[in-house]
Amino acid sequence: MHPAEALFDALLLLSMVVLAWQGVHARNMFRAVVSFMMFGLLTAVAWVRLEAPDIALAEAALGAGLTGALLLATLGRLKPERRGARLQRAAKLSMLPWLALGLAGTMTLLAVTLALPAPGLGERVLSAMPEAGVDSPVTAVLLNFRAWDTLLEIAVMLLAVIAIWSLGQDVLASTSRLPAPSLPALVRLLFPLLVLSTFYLLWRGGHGPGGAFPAGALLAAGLVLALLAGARVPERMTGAPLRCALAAGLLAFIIIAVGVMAEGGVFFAYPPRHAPMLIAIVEIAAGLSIGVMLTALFLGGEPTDTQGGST
Amino acid sequence: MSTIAGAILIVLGLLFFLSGTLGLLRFPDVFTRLHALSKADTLALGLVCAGLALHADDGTLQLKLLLIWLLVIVSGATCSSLIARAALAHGIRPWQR
Amino acid sequence: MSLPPGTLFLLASALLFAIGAHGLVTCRHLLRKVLALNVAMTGVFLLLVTLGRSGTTVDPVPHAMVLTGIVVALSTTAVALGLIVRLERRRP
Amino acid sequence: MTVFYFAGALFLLANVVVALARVLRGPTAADRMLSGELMGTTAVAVLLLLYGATGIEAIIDVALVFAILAAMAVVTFVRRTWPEDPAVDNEREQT
Amino acid sequence: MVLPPTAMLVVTLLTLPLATATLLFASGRQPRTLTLAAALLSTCAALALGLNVHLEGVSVHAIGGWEAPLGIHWQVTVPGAVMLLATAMVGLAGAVYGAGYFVHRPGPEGRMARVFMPLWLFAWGGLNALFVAADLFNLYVALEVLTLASVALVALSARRTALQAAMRYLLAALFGSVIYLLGVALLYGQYGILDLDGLTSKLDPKHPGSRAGAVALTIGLLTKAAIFPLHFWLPGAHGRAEPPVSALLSGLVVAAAFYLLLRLWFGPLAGLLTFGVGTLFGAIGAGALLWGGVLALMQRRLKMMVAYSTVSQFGFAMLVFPLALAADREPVVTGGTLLLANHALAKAALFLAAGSLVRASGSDRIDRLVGFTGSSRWAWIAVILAAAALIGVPPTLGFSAKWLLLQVAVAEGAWWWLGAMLGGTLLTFAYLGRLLERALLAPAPAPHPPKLKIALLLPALLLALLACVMGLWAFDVETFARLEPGP
Repeated sequence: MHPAEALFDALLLLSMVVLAWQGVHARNMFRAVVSFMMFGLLTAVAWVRLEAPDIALAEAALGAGLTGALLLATLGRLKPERRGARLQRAAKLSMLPWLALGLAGTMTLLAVTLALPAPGLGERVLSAMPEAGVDSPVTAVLLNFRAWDTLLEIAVMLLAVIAIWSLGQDVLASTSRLPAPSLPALVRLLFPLLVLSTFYLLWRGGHGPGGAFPAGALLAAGLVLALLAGARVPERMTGAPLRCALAAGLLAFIIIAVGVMAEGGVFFAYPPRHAPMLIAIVEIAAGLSIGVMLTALFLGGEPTDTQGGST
Repeated sequence: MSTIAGAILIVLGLLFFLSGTLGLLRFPDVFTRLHALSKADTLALGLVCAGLALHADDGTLQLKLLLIWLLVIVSGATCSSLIARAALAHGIRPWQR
Repeated sequence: MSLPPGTLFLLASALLFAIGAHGLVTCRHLLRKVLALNVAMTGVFLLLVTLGRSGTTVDPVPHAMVLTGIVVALSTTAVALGLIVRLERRRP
Repeated sequence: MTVFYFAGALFLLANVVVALARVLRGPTAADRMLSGELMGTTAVAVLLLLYGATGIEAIIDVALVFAILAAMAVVTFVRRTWPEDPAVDNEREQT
Repeated sequence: MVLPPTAMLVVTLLTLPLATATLLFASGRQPRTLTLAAALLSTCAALALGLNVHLEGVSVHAIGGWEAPLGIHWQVTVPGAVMLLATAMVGLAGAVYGAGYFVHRPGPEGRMARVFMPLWLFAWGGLNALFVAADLFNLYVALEVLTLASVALVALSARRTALQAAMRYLLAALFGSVIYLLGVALLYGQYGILDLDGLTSKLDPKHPGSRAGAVALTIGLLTKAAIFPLHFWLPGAHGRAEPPVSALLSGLVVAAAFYLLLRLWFGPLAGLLTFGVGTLFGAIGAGALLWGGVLALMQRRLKMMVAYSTVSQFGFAMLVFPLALAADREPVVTGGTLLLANHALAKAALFLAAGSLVRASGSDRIDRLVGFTGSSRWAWIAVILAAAALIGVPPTLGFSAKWLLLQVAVAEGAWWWLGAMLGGTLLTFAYLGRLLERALLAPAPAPHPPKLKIALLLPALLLALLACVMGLWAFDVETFARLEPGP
């Protein structure tokens, strides 16, 4: 490895650590959130350095897009005086023992991890790839070898939407009334691009980095941008259609997982002839559903008819 | 030939990034900083894209680079206008000597 | 360089985990606690992927695990943020 | 050539670290947001240079995603975060 | 009678609750008959599965036909089957109770009723997924399903206190998840596999990597199980939630995390269970017994008392570890599993009955509870039966579990742990006795206590009865011998 490369890694990781500290402890809440968002951006670069483009894509789409939007929107919903409570001197002192404990833990952790041999399952995945039904190893692991994990994960996401909706319907934030003439134009340009790239990533997922999660995140980013620009959830879409779109991913997953039992009697065992098609169906359903679910998470409450389909 | 030209473009781009940062740090208020940053950065990224496009020999790739640049131009312009309008609405007055 | 290739990333992941865990315990503001949790999560994810890289072939299983983990972390974060906003509205 | 790209990426990273001072100093929220913008653009450039160094094509896709979403944070900030009442300003909050 | 194959039953148990919950959410309506039918069907599947395990023993299923290190396994062990059964009982009882407890009406008043059932089914599915999982990362995802469902259930009433408790619970649970995941990463870096069986055969207790991984996994699970010093989030979450929710959380969600602790420490990590580790766990358990018991004794509110009782009871369960230091681990694991099952049934019954009593009394102060009159009488009977099971009065399941553990302690000469067990039992007797004494001997004057619906009485009664009757079945030593831990 060339010194410039090592130096790049060192600086990247150092700034990540500094930003992480800022993101947690910055005196001003807004500063903390902005630092955390920057931390997310650099994390995506770190994934690229670790030769994990799949994760980098997901992190870029979620970190640069949705997590930031979610945090900023939350910050806007909190009352301003609660944003930046300054740390008292005593509170700062009481942090010290914890800090010492944390450093000791870090050292132990580091010593342990350096001694790990890290054998991994790479070879096994490679040897099973011909029967996987897709060309991309990560997609094969996600949607075939460990598909049960992914099903539960989609359940977690749907559960998060249900959980937020179950908290009541009273916190839909009002959009700022500042004039923003350029915004609709931007969204009109970006929205089709985002939808296009969603499908591009879904298509790519079969043989390269991409797949349902980054694609869903991009779709959600497009929808959220549209909402921010003042678009409204159409009233006829708010009730059952929206709920069905949210539930579609998990339902499709369950139906296919159980449905393939008709052929071989084994849960989630795609019959080899149909494996590519079934995986593609699961991926598309999951991707679109994830997009809608992420948008719902951003909305932070169930859009209701009584509020005129507010944003 | 194109290798050297590309490298020169990239180096130029990096210098424009530096100038943008200098502006961000040294200029006195939001509006001037915005001014320095958005212009310098957009240009800088354009130069880097152009340099890389010279190095690449793949049409799709060059198209993607162009797309990246266009996207950054559009969003940079929109964001500058949004931030400036918001700052004005918040009663931040432009700096005067 | 004499260090093994992943050392820097391992060091960073350990530090990130420590920062997150420490922040979770010491911070008062709920939003900070949530951010700290996310930082700690990122530390664990970095650890997983760095470990997956040190073998002879690139191991896709940690990549898949991290992708799953990122989505789970985002979902839980969204729920936490929703709760924080609701708590704020119910402030007496 | 690889070294050239890495040196360029290193330079950009150092550049952005210096710009972090604006996040710390503020003074207004808009200033902090601006350096966030800078970070976004720089990250795209860093990714492009990393692509030049390694030749992994997926990196361009990551950069593309960054470029598409570059406006997202600022739009959310302007539309949702900055309170409309000018009396509640970030500057005063800090003290 | 021909039973469906175990694999079919497992698939039913896992997908039926999830699919029903998703459909309920998508339709936006809550047809009571449909939800109760789904609950009943799941319960039947669990019963059949239990019978299958009893007849055929432990079974393993590779999902998607991918064998272990690459794919994920489901593993139906005997303790897992016992917990699946307990989950089904509590799940059905809670579903019936919830149907009677919440107001079913369109509009904002009916919100809780609309939201309760999907969340309840998600939690049920998460629990089932957890009890059959045999893979470290799969366990993590299942734990997250369970956590999010539980948090949403705690926040169900949307009152400020409930929201606070939910937030606290969420943060604690996520902290546990992060540390658990760190342990998974460390073990994966050490051995390159995630399935529990493979780890059991590969784990080298000497290596620092396995030790650090074990520590991380354990701290994560201890937080999620609210074991003594990390119990801070439990009383609020369990005491302030709605009664059926408290029943599920106290009876099963906490027990699920503890079950995992058992599964790991008597599975892959068994080589690490040295004298020091066992003693540390025992000391934690004894501390929890005391601390939880004393605080339960001091509570004035009924549900808070029951919640602190959970802290204390899990201290009891922690004593399993030092007792297992002896050569023979089988009776200890059996005792621990029975203890969890007994606690699940009895505590759920106690919380359900407590909810009915609070509704009848209009207050949850112990000294304002209605006496042994009218329809509240049946709730009191459930309380008495559940209390008997928790204390461990002879024919109950609690007695069988404690008797097994006592025998081991006596055989080993572990007098310290014996003392802790007796002390804990006495404390349990003291706080439950105080409840019964206050309410039955000096009841608050309640001229016209409202009549309670049968849906609010029957589930608690049946659960408590079950906890008592199962003791008769479990006391048969022949049955014990079959309850060996997983392979």
